[in-house]
Amino acid sequence: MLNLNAIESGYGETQVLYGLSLEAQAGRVLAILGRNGAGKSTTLKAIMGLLPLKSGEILFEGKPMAGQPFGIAKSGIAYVPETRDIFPSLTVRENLEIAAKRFGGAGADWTMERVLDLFPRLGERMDNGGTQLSGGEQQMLAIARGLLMNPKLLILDEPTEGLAPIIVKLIHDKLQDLKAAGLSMIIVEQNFGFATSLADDVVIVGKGQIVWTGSANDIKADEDAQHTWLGV
Amino acid sequence: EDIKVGLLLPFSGVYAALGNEIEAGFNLALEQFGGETDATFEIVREDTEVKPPVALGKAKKMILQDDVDVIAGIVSSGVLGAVRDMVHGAGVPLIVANAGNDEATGADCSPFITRMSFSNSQVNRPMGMWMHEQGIGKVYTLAPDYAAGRQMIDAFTASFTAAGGEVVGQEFTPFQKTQDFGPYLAQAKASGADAVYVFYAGGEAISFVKQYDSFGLKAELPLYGSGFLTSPLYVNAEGPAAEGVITALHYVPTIDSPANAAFADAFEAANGRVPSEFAVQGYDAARALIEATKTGASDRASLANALRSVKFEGPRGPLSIDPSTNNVIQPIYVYETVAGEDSLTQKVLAQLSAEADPVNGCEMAPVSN
Amino acid sequence: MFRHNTLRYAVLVLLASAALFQAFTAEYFGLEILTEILILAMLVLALDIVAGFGGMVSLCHGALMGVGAYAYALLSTTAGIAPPVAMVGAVALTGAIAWAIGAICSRSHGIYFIMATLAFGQMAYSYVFEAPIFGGDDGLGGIARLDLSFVGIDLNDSRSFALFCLVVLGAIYGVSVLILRSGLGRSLTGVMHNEQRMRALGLTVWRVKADVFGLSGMIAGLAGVLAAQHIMYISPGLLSWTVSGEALVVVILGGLGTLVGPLVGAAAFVVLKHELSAVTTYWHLVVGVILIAVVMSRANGIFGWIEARWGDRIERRLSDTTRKPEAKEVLGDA
Amino acid sequence: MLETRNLDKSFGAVHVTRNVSLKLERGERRIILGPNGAGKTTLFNQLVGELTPDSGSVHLAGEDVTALPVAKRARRGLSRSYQKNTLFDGLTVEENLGLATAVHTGNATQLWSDSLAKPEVREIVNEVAEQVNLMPYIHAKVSEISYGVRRQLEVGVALATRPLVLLMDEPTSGVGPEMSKGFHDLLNNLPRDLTMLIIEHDMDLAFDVADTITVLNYGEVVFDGLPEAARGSKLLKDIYLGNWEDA
Amino acid sequence: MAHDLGFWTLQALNALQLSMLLFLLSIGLTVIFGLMHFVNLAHGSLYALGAYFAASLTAVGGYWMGFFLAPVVVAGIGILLYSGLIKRMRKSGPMAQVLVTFGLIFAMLDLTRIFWGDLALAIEVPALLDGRLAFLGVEYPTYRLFIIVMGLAIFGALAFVLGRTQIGAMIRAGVDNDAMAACLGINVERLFFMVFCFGCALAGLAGAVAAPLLSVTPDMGLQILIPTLIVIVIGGLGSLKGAVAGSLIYGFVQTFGAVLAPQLASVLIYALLAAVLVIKPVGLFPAKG
Ligand SMILES: Nc1ncnc2c1ncn2[C@@H]1O[C@H](COP(=O)(O)OP(=O)(O)OP(=O)(O)O)[C@@H](O)[C@H]1O
Ligand SMILES: Nc1ncnc2c1ncn2[C@@H]1O[C@H](COP(=O)(O)OP(=O)(O)OP(=O)(O)O)[C@@H](O)[C@H]1O
Ligand SMILES: [Mg+2]
Ligand SMILES: [Mg+2]
Repeated sequence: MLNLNAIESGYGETQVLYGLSLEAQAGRVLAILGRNGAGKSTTLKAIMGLLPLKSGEILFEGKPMAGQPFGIAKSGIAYVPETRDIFPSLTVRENLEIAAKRFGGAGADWTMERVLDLFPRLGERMDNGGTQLSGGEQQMLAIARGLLMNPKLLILDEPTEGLAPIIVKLIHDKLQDLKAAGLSMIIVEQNFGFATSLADDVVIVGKGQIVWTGSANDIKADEDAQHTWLGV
Repeated sequence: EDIKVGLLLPFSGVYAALGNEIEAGFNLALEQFGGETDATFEIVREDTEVKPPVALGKAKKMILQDDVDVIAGIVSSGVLGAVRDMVHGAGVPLIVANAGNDEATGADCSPFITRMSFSNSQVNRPMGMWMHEQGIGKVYTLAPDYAAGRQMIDAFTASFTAAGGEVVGQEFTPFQKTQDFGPYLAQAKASGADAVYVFYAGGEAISFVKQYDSFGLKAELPLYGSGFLTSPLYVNAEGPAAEGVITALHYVPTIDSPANAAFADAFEAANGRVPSEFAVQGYDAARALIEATKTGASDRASLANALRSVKFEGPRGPLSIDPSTNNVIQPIYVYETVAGEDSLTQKVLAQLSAEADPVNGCEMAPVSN
Repeated sequence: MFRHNTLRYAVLVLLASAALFQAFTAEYFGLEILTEILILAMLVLALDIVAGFGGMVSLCHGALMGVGAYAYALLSTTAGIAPPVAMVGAVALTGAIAWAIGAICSRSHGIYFIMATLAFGQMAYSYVFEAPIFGGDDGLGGIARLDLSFVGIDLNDSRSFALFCLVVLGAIYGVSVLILRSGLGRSLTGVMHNEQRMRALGLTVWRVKADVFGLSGMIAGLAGVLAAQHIMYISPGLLSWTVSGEALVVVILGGLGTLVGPLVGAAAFVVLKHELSAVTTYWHLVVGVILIAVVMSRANGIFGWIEARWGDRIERRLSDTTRKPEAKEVLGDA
Repeated sequence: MLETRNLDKSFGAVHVTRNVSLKLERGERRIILGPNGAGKTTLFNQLVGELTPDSGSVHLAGEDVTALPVAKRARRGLSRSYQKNTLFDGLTVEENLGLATAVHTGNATQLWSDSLAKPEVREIVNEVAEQVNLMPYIHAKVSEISYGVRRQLEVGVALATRPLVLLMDEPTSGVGPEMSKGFHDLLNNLPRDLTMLIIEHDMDLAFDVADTITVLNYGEVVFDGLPEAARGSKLLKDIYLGNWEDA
Repeated sequence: MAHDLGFWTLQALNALQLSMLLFLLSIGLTVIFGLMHFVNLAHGSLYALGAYFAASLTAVGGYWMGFFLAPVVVAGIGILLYSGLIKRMRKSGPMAQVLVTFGLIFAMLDLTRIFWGDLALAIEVPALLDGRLAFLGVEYPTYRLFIIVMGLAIFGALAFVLGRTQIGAMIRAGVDNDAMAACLGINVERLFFMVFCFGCALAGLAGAVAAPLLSVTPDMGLQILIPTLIVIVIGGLGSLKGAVAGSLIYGFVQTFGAVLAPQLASVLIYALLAAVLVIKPVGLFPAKG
């Protein structure tokens, strides 16, 4: 579904990714793991067109990706960034409404009602300003916004950060449902248990390159790799 | 004899149009009368930007570095105030071609400063008497809130009340910050006056006259003023709104005299527009300089001295310099703006006789012979 | 936080030499221009301190300069106080007013701060324009220069006055650098980057802002005093917002927050203006196009552009040992 | 050391803290748990003075500080870290820590001398940088370090003020397992008399370091007691933990 | 003051008229400024251009040609500015924007002088709107009433578009965080381009509307800049409500200040501005966030 071929990218002068390649397969969940600062978020930003590629290419459904972020989003990719990026000048409702799109994702047909069912907390705050929400509420909003786009590929950067355990479990279950329905996903997580119980495939990023590839079960078994690359 | 003339005028900023007009008049006079004298003239031109400090810097440059023999020009009174001490101290003759502040030929007068334009009270004082003679008893006045505005109105008020009239209301509007005169017009209307007397110039004059008309005040409350209000430079922009406005000034392009006809025709031929009072001021400034050189004066001291006693018949009529103030003595014309064949024109209603300003504290050595 | 580097020193030396050369060789008008540059340089230094290092972009520095000028003029002429004392008085008064403005505006940021300072500047302008003791539109003349004849210097001579201004500017520059490098200067930068956090760390933010604004105001006031002495005549136009606006343009043109840049900017702006206005009355157009061109070069002003091009290269060649470790070496070592 | 009495705060119709009374002894380490939006951060904001409570009072070291502004409370030894990074983005890690240190060592308003050059400042900066593992990044600008590293710096800046009472808002969120472990060590190495109030969603950490636990729900204190009691609490499981162990 | 009711009605209408003129101008600026975070100090110059084009077009094809075409021409200039300059400047800091738009002010000032000369121009009020209407017991110039009505109409239309349609939310989202907005599939660049052109057109319209009332001079753009900035700062950046409130406050303070406290007239509005910012450092009705 999504292929990164030897991409190099970074911030201005600072290069962060050094020939990173990976593949996310349709209908499967790929977890990207790695230490703080390894380049996980940078990889996601490169996918979304938020950072320029110095070299390499990114293919989505076999075709080269559109250059601009809005074009990339329109081809059916939803992105939930680690910094959440809720729009402060918009109310919770508006934050959700401008995201509501149908990009033909498999499985779910997310509507406003459905996401509010999932996160009732948001329903109670519909007319609050986006950044008046608590940290965790903002995280829910960011995820809800991603779901409402009904994408073909859902990219989540640390979706459980700052969430209460009960919500983490909830999200875990929902993502599991989505996976069952055939939605493709990429997840970056620090929560090892969460990531590996959801993912089919796992890659580990270290210093801007893929240093380990395998299945979720492989990494659960490979304590050595866990220790070397993740410091678990 | 080569005489170096510094032309100190605004060529940018709000008064750029006046600077251009004065320069055009100045050049025209050099062309027409330059042959009458043996002197030749070399012009150094500087832009004051209508900023007193800038103008002072330029004046200093002319005096200290370019070594000019005489300076002519100066549109704003602020600029004149700024350069006054400099030219006085350096002993460089200055022919003022516009700035009308009373002090320049009053308390701050100088044997080196000769004014060929007008003084603020000179153009407004006669109107006080004349309007009272026309049977107007109560007047409301308006002018921008700065030195010139206050002097013009004060001179009018003094002579109008001396003649027996009453000023029933007076307002000074923030200078160059007022674009909408609506609030003041409503005030004037409610004041119970028989007429309104104002001083406005340039863009403010255009806005004022048009807004005055749009409120329908002209019929019930005739508009009078200092003649700058309906200067030929702006009157076409004012359009029909200016019709019927009666004002007084030291020059009107329709003055019926051979000297004026010659000037107006030549000016129109050269510039494609009717000359304004500013043009004639530039014209007469150059004339005065030429007249002075005809006496043989050629350096700073002798030019200053000679300028103080020039006398000639110009487009505005007979002109002379009052030796006790160095201000020009000239007739004042009351005129009405009326519709002409294809544009607005000026109908002279009265020619008020030439009068010297009071000395106003001016003390200076008499002209030496 | 302010740092000198080789390039900055080099430019400083270059500027100082050029100024000295001009001071000793120029004719009358050349000296006038030099003095104009030096005084403008003082004003823009004052502005760069608050705007470039504290994020307080002020549109009242022109007015502050005017306050200094008028205070000096009134103290030395109307009140008849000796020039040196009048100078100190004028600078102190301007500083106090600036401190108060800084304190009052300390809660505003960005464009709101700009407009709040504009409001105070315009109030001062209107007051000076309309109050009778200030001479209104016609201004005040007859202002005396400082008398240094007891050390054998006649400031009424253009050359001496230009050199005097150069010395004062040098002193102001030195003091500015000291202030910016001090604890107060660092706190100011902290406030610019994150005011909320500075407060949470225990800093009384408004005091820091007011103090720095007051110091900057004193510099602006001194510039005003010297401007009054230079032209020996003052008018309300000195306080108009366009003077502040122009100063701001000069600071940005030179390079905001570089201290050296605004000096370059002042020289460039004044020279450009005079050269162009001698050629055409449409010099605004040319200046405008140049401003646009500078910005389009995507640099932090003229000096920022120089620094981006050559700063690093010079630095590296001169001091290979002190090179910072590059970010990618750091990456992932944790 | 730190006490609140009947703190109450609403935003319009939303009642975010209801009658919250807490009391921390000197040296106590208390963890605050609660669902998202329970009012934990809002409580912090009231403690440090960034928000004024509608009613109730805050006491620091026995003194009512409710009316004091943020900076004054900070100078009395109250320090906090933010849930959302609040750093000096254009400055380096060293400068970030330096600013924090300068204020409480009295160097922040000196007119002639550089605060960062002062030995007492340098010493604390280096010490804190070691404590939160930031030595490798010491000269990097904040805008150049990754999110997780910034989270560490966030804690570092709060620590560098050498507080009496330290409030930390989700200090380990976004930080990897390795660094989380480092955080345990850090807490264990901090002086025992430092009073701490920590908001956390990481249960391992919470139960590991807490002397006491407070649970907030809809702005109300619904549990206040020892970790063991919290572990067994049905209420906590219902509103907060869910069946967390199997996630 | 012993003035009758008619006098106060007249003054209130004057105040309203001034407010609406300022509103036309400030709404464009606040949209560009508050929504795009773009510091367009050249907005006043666009207003001046609007007036000049209206004057020229009126000479060719009568008032209504100027009225309708001048905003279009100014929007065209906006397109040029946007693609030539603004687009590249959008992400540079506010300081660079101040500088570049200051450069534009300088350049446009002289360009108008070169093309139209230093002399002031003026245009006549169209026959349709000439004269006065009896209204609430007073006679008021029809053209001024026209300005009031038009201001209110544009306010209504904008309130609808920005508040009730998705476009408003999309613009605000783009401003808050253009990268994230783009990640939601919003073409931020195109949106901003349209907003900018629309703001320019409104400035042109304001110029065209003001031209018959005032005189058209090269420095009219610079003169109006400060009042416009005061309006949007008092009201709070980026909000429609703020622009309206700011305009009304400015209009009424200016008008009644001139009547009731003429000595203070020029200081009053600045004192008010300072007071507002001391009490509410981000204006009265800032956009959220
Ligand atoms: N804006 C930036 N400018 C320069 N360098 C950056 C920038 N953002 C990140 N980096 C660098 O890029 C590297 C990778 O950062 P990235 O955010 O991708 O890490 P990550 O794997 O997502 O870590 P984390 O788990 O902490 O979020 C980091 O070492 C960081 O120093
Ligand atoms: N300024 C505000 N205006 C309106 N509501 C607000 C404001 N600030 C916070 N709230 C609301 O108050 C509630 C409590 O927020 P708070 O940030 O304290 O939660 P929290 O317990 O820290 O949650 P989390 O664990 O998700 O960070 C939230 O529901 C939030 O929406
Ligand atoms: Mg990351
Ligand atoms: Mg929180």
